[in-house]
Amino acid sequence: MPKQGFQPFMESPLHHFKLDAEAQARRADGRIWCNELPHLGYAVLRGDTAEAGFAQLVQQVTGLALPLQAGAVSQGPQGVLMWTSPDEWLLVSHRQRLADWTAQLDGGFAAQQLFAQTVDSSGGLTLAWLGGTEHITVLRHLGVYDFESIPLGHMVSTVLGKATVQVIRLDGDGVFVLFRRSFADYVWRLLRRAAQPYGFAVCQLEARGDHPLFAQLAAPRPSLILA
Amino acid sequence: MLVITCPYCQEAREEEEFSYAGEAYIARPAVPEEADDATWGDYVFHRKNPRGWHWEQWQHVAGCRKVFAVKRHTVTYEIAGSWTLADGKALYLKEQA
Amino acid sequence: MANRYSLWSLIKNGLKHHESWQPAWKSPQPKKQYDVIIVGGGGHGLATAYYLAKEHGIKNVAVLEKGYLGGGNTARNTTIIRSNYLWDEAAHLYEHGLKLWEGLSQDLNFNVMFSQRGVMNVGHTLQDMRDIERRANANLLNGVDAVVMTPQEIKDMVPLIDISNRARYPIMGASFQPRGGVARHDAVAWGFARGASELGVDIIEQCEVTGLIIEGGRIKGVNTSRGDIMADRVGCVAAGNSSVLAKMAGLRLPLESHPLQAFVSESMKPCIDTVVMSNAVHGYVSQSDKGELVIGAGIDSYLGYGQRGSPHVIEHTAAAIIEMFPSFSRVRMNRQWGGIVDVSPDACPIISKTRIQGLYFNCGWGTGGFKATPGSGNVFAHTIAHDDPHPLNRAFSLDRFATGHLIDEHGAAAVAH
Amino acid sequence: MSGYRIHRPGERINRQKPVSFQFDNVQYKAFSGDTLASALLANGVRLIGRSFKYGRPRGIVGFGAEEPNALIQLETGAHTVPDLKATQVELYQGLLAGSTTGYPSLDFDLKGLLGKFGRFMPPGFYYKTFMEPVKAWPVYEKYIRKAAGYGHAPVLPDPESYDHLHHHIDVLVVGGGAAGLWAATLAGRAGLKTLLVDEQAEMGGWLLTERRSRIDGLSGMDWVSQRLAELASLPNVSVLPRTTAFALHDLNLVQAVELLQDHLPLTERNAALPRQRLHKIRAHQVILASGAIERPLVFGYNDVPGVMTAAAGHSYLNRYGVAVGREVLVQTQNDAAYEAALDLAQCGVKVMLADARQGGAAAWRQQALKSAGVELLLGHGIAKVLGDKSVSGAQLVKLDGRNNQVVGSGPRLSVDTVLSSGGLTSTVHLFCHNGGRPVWNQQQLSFVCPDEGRDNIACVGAITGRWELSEALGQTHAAVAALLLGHGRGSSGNAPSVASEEVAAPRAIFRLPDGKPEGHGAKAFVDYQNDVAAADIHTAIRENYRSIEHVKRYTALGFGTDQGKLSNINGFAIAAEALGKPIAEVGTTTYRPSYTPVTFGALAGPHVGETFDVRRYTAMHASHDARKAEYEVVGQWLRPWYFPKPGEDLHAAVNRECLATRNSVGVMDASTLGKIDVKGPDAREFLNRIYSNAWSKLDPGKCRYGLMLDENGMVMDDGVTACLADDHFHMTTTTGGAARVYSWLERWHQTEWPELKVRFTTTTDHWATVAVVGPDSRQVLQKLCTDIDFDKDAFKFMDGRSGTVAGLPARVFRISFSGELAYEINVDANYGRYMWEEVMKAGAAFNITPYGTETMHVLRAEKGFIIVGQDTDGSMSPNDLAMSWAVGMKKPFSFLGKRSLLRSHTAGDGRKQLVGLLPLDPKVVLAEGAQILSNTDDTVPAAMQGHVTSSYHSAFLGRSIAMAVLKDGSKREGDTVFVWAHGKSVPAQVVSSVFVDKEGVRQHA
Repeated sequence: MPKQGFQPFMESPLHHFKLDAEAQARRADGRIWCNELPHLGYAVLRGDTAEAGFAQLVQQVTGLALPLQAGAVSQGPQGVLMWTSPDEWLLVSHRQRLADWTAQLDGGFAAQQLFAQTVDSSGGLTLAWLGGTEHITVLRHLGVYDFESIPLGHMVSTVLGKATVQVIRLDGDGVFVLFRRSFADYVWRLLRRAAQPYGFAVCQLEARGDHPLFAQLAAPRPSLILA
Repeated sequence: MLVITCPYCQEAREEEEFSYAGEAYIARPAVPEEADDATWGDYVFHRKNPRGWHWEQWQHVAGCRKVFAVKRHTVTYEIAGSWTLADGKALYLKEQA
Repeated sequence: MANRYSLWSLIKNGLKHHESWQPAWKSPQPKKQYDVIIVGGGGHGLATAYYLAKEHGIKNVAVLEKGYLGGGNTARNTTIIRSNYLWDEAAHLYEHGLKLWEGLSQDLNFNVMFSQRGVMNVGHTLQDMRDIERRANANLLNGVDAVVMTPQEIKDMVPLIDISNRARYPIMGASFQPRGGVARHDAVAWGFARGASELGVDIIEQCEVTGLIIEGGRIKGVNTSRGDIMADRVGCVAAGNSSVLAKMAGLRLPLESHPLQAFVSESMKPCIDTVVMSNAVHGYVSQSDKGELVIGAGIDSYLGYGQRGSPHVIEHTAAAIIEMFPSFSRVRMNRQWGGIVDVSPDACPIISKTRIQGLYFNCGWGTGGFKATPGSGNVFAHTIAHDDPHPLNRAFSLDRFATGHLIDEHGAAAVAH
Repeated sequence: MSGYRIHRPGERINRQKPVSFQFDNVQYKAFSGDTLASALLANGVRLIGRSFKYGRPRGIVGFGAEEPNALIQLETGAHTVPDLKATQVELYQGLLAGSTTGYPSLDFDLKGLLGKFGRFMPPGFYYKTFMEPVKAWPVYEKYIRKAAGYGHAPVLPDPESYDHLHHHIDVLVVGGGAAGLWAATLAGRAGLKTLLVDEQAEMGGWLLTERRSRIDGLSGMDWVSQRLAELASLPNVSVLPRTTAFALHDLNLVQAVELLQDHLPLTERNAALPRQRLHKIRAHQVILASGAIERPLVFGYNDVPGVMTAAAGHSYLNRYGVAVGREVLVQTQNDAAYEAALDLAQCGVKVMLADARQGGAAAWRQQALKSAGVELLLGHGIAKVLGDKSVSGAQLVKLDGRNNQVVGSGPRLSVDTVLSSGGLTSTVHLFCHNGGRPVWNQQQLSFVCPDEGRDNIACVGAITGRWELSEALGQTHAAVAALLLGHGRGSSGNAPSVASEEVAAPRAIFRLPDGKPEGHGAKAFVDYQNDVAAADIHTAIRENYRSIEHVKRYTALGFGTDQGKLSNINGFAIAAEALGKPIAEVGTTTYRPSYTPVTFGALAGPHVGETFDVRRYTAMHASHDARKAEYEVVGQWLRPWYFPKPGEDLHAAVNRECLATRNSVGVMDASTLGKIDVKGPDAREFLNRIYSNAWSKLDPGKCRYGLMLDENGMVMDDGVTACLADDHFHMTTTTGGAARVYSWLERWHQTEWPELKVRFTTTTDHWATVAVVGPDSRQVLQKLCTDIDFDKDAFKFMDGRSGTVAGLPARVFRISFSGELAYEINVDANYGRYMWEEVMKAGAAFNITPYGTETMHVLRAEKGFIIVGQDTDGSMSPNDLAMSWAVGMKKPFSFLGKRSLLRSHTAGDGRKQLVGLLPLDPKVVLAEGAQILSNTDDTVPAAMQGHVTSSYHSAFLGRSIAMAVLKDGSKREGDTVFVWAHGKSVPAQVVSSVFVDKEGVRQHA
């Protein structure tokens, strides 16, 4: 429990752009709509799929099947689990839930003596949602990857300008762009610049009941912040 | 400009996602202390640098971060294939023999 | 010199409709036997032959070129000449070259248009400035001219440069070598070819070396596309192709051959009167006498003998130039090209005997070869003539990669070019 | 007044939209749809520039990318652009343009006077003179430079923007002429993702000019409209006009630049849109339909304003409604030029046609000309053109039928315009950019692309030497059908039907003879832009510049901004004649990108200004801004350098920050240090191999400083690594080295020791790190944290603890880069700013003082701690740094770089080693980068002993201190050396590099 008097506050990597101040309800115009999903929980999951029990434990704890195909994303109302490398995955969920999951996972790995671990990256990563009819074109302005070809339920790790990003496509509506905290300022400026010809607007993002990522937006309660 | 297939991401990607990691399968002397200065210097500095087919390493820095082997022609830039380091080594050794 | 160039020769020949000009160099059939064979008809090879004949009296020399003279990096560089290197050995070697440049047009009676407009290395960080101070002081104590400039002094000399804090990497200062500059690259090869030919050297174009003839650990000659040619001493000056030649002798070299790209703008009225280089933002620029901005890009990371690199490297360089010169954004690239540079681990050349008696290598100049052309040929000629390195290139032998006595110019801010 | 408007059916200008523009400060009127060139011609302006070498008057020769002469300066101020070709500038209301040559004026040019001595300026004359006196060269050069060059570089920052767009498609078609349109139609119908680009504002290519042919019963332009309508209806096809494919790279990566707004008046440009866009296109299949360009013939004074290509004269007439002259001589060696003559004659222009062929063109063409009243002179060629600043006539000669010789004099014609056609030259540039070679076609007299193209590159239409529309479309249909089959698609429809016509073969003549030996008669120009005349090529070869590359480089043939589009083949042919070789053997020079010039801005795209490079900020940045920090760029990071109070300069601020830290407590943002999570059963073994020191015995809860060497034995990075659990470590690296080290670990693990069970995960961004430093730091921590025991024996120096700080889970390490009692608090970076502020609150009572990198540097220097990259330069071994204590030579595994430390030179004497220096005058702060001499003798070359790597005024010691590397430094304590910078040398004493608290009492407090 927090010591009396402390009132910790969080600042997301894009905090300094004060996006909420300019956020507006999304409209179906030609513009690019974008905003950050702040304060989600992220954990890098490392493990060996050849080790019996690893995949099962992950499924059992998170309810998400361990994706084994390159770029595959498994999703559920409680979050997503993405393949990032043959022995590496990224878990994204609500901060509190993620903290619970990682505690259980690391406990389980230790108990079963698996060569596996989780690494909390909640402070180091953030997600932006990018939508609008031309949102793929915006990515095409900035990156060499064939973004039009990303299948639903997949993510690709590539470069936008000089930053490494992961682009996650869950539906046809838009994409989620994942990037590191210290690159956030650069990536945001890059996206804003590329979107200029179409018009760029910050949209309100609210927690959506069962969406694998929007659902995780529910503001962490103060007691949860401390986890 | 190069298009390289990452054997782990199982997809052809643009060069900008990778970083070149030098000649592949350079054997580090098992007991460096037993190698004389010349042998050690050869290992550290000397390279095949062929005008033709070259076994080299690339790291998918913007992707899975894995290092893998690529057989590439240094004049035409044609790529014969890319393999995990382990798979490539077998082929490489067969070629050398 | 029979066919001496001067204003009078121009007038004389002009009156004769330029019908009585003599060939700048002769193109004889290769002889069976020479005292020395130089493999590689680029600037360095031709300079080596010239100095062998001129300073060591060895005139029975053949220069073998697989293509046309000066068709390699001599034709593909950005013509920058300077000697402000960090380490004593490098500074002395390049300064020797610079001194030769200063009298070269007269020595060769061929105007290589060596223009001592100065070379400026700008610094963008506190560490850049420490490195600049270190190098400038080392230069001065080595007899190499060097000045450290403030941003305002830079602006006064190069009005189009941006010294404001708008820049992503604001300019904090620069080192400047007034005696540095640029030259007409092709002319250097032609001038040395003409000079060497005049002294009796055989210059053989379209003659590719396909093998080295070695008996009992001694070089005997070379196999070529125009037959075998014998000689007890063979000097290889093949830049990007050095490793290929070394392989013919069963040698390995500490070299990697990479593409190095460059490009020029359209021809404009004079707008930069010196050479500006920045290692931090990876771009360097000067303006040719013809009015083109001559811009060097970075080395492509991968091995490549294709004389072409990846376009994103050129794009990055264009961005770097705009970063320093925002107004050049509207200037247009007219032509781009690539060369093959042979890069050594310590960014310093190899001018060395080998374990094969009579076989010598001069390579590993990386991006720094053009500026060294006369100096390189001069000391290499000495090395071949005496079968013993010139004091200035003793430190640049192959054995440094075994002893660890590297001359690591990477330590200097001016590692590149 | 020569040129004038003529109404032409189907002209591409809009007479309803008159526009006015300025050239050289004179107002003119023209129409929307004009190019600057057509507008100038319509206004009778002929003199556009002065030539490069001789200052000869020059006018417009071509009508597109091939134009060598009409290089103009567009607009002024921030929007100015140098060297645009007037033939490619789309006219807009209020356009401002000016000539780029001519001094003092275009009309009266001094270089023009000099040019009268042109006969004394052979190719390479620069190389042959200006050598004496030596000192004079800079003066000569000053004027040579002034005389050269066309437009002026802009001096103001570019107000417009640029971007990039990446394409991954099935088929790219380059060229929107008949062949390209048909190729795109077939690919589009087959459902392939297809992109069609053309450099012009309008698709149609030669059909925009040529009006007689009927395709599938339609007029050329109606057929074009039909094609465009169909392409627009196909969702899988995009069509980009004003888009020039300028480079083709390996694996069909094509760069193309689209001019989005250059055709708009400055006031009408949309600031939200880029001026130009660089398209980077990956196409499985490239179809080159880039057509061909008509080259002129080479004859005496063929550069007088008023001499143009026949295709240009034809295009100005039909596309822009401009007759280029009133009395026109057309000189040709092929049939095509008859078309131009016919159209001009039908517009009432007095036309004469001289044909180098005895037989002339196909009978039906000759008949058509005669009935249009055109006088035909068969077997004639122009010996020289008359006139100075404008054509006034031409002297013809009779030509021999077989070898190119003069057999008699011809008429002297009085004309105001000369159009010449030397046949067509295929536009093979892109095909050759990455190694393709064109082949010589002796029937069509051009280097052409082979019909079979090459891997995934198809060549269709005139680029293959098919000049006749019927043949071009037939070959296009066949080639594309074959290609579609290769993609498993059938092609629908038949080749468009075009009536084929009888054509007489062109004559293989390039340089029209004038009856005199080359060089004796009137200058006959091959390359207008570089003033290369036919005689110059002969001279170059006479001087043994025999390789075509030598000819090019010695004479500058084809080196201009037109890239030799008009001159190359004529040049090769003349060289071939001089060498007595067939043209095919002479070959071509290398074709290099770009096909036409491209702005640097388009190449750079969005990667300029604030997005030129990544700028990385820590989570606490807002707090530093609030405290008015000055920043230092470290790698991509922006780090606080110092925190000046009002009125303080760097030194005042740093002195204050240092004293506060040593005497009470300071605080620093250490978030930028690289952090890597290292975990696995073999983690220790891995650290043993990658670090020079030993890790086997480091207990959980303990930290250790580690040195990383490269295989060459030199220090590449350092940092403190904490043991969290037996198999789990928290590694830190330098700020600048983080990415390199992370990659370094992965590469060694994956390539050399894959059997080791260990994994690395970067946590640099996850942890925000606050360093609390100074004697009072313990009390500050105690105010923030209750669940960690900070007792000096419970939580020792180099211990690490996990606990709750300011209510947050945190990793706290008691490590010190200052020699003081110090703690580093690591928390989830989302709380970084919060933690910083909490520390500031808790420290208020102790006057806690934020400090930046400069104070950090001073504090560590007082302790003799190195900074990799400042005190090392890639040539320093651990022993050189007097850090052999950090080298575990006894470790079982031969760690990276160990063997190199044993090499004769690396292990030998005379190496430079780290020492401390105390200037004898304590007020003097040595210059960083100053060199060290053993005595005051600085005669060059001086024997340098080393250099100063770090130097500061130490407020704590009240004197200056420095660190340096010095030859055999370890043995020279007590020596006096002389520190030399810019001619001044300062005596200093060699001392240990630890200046403060040698016993380390403070950090153990």
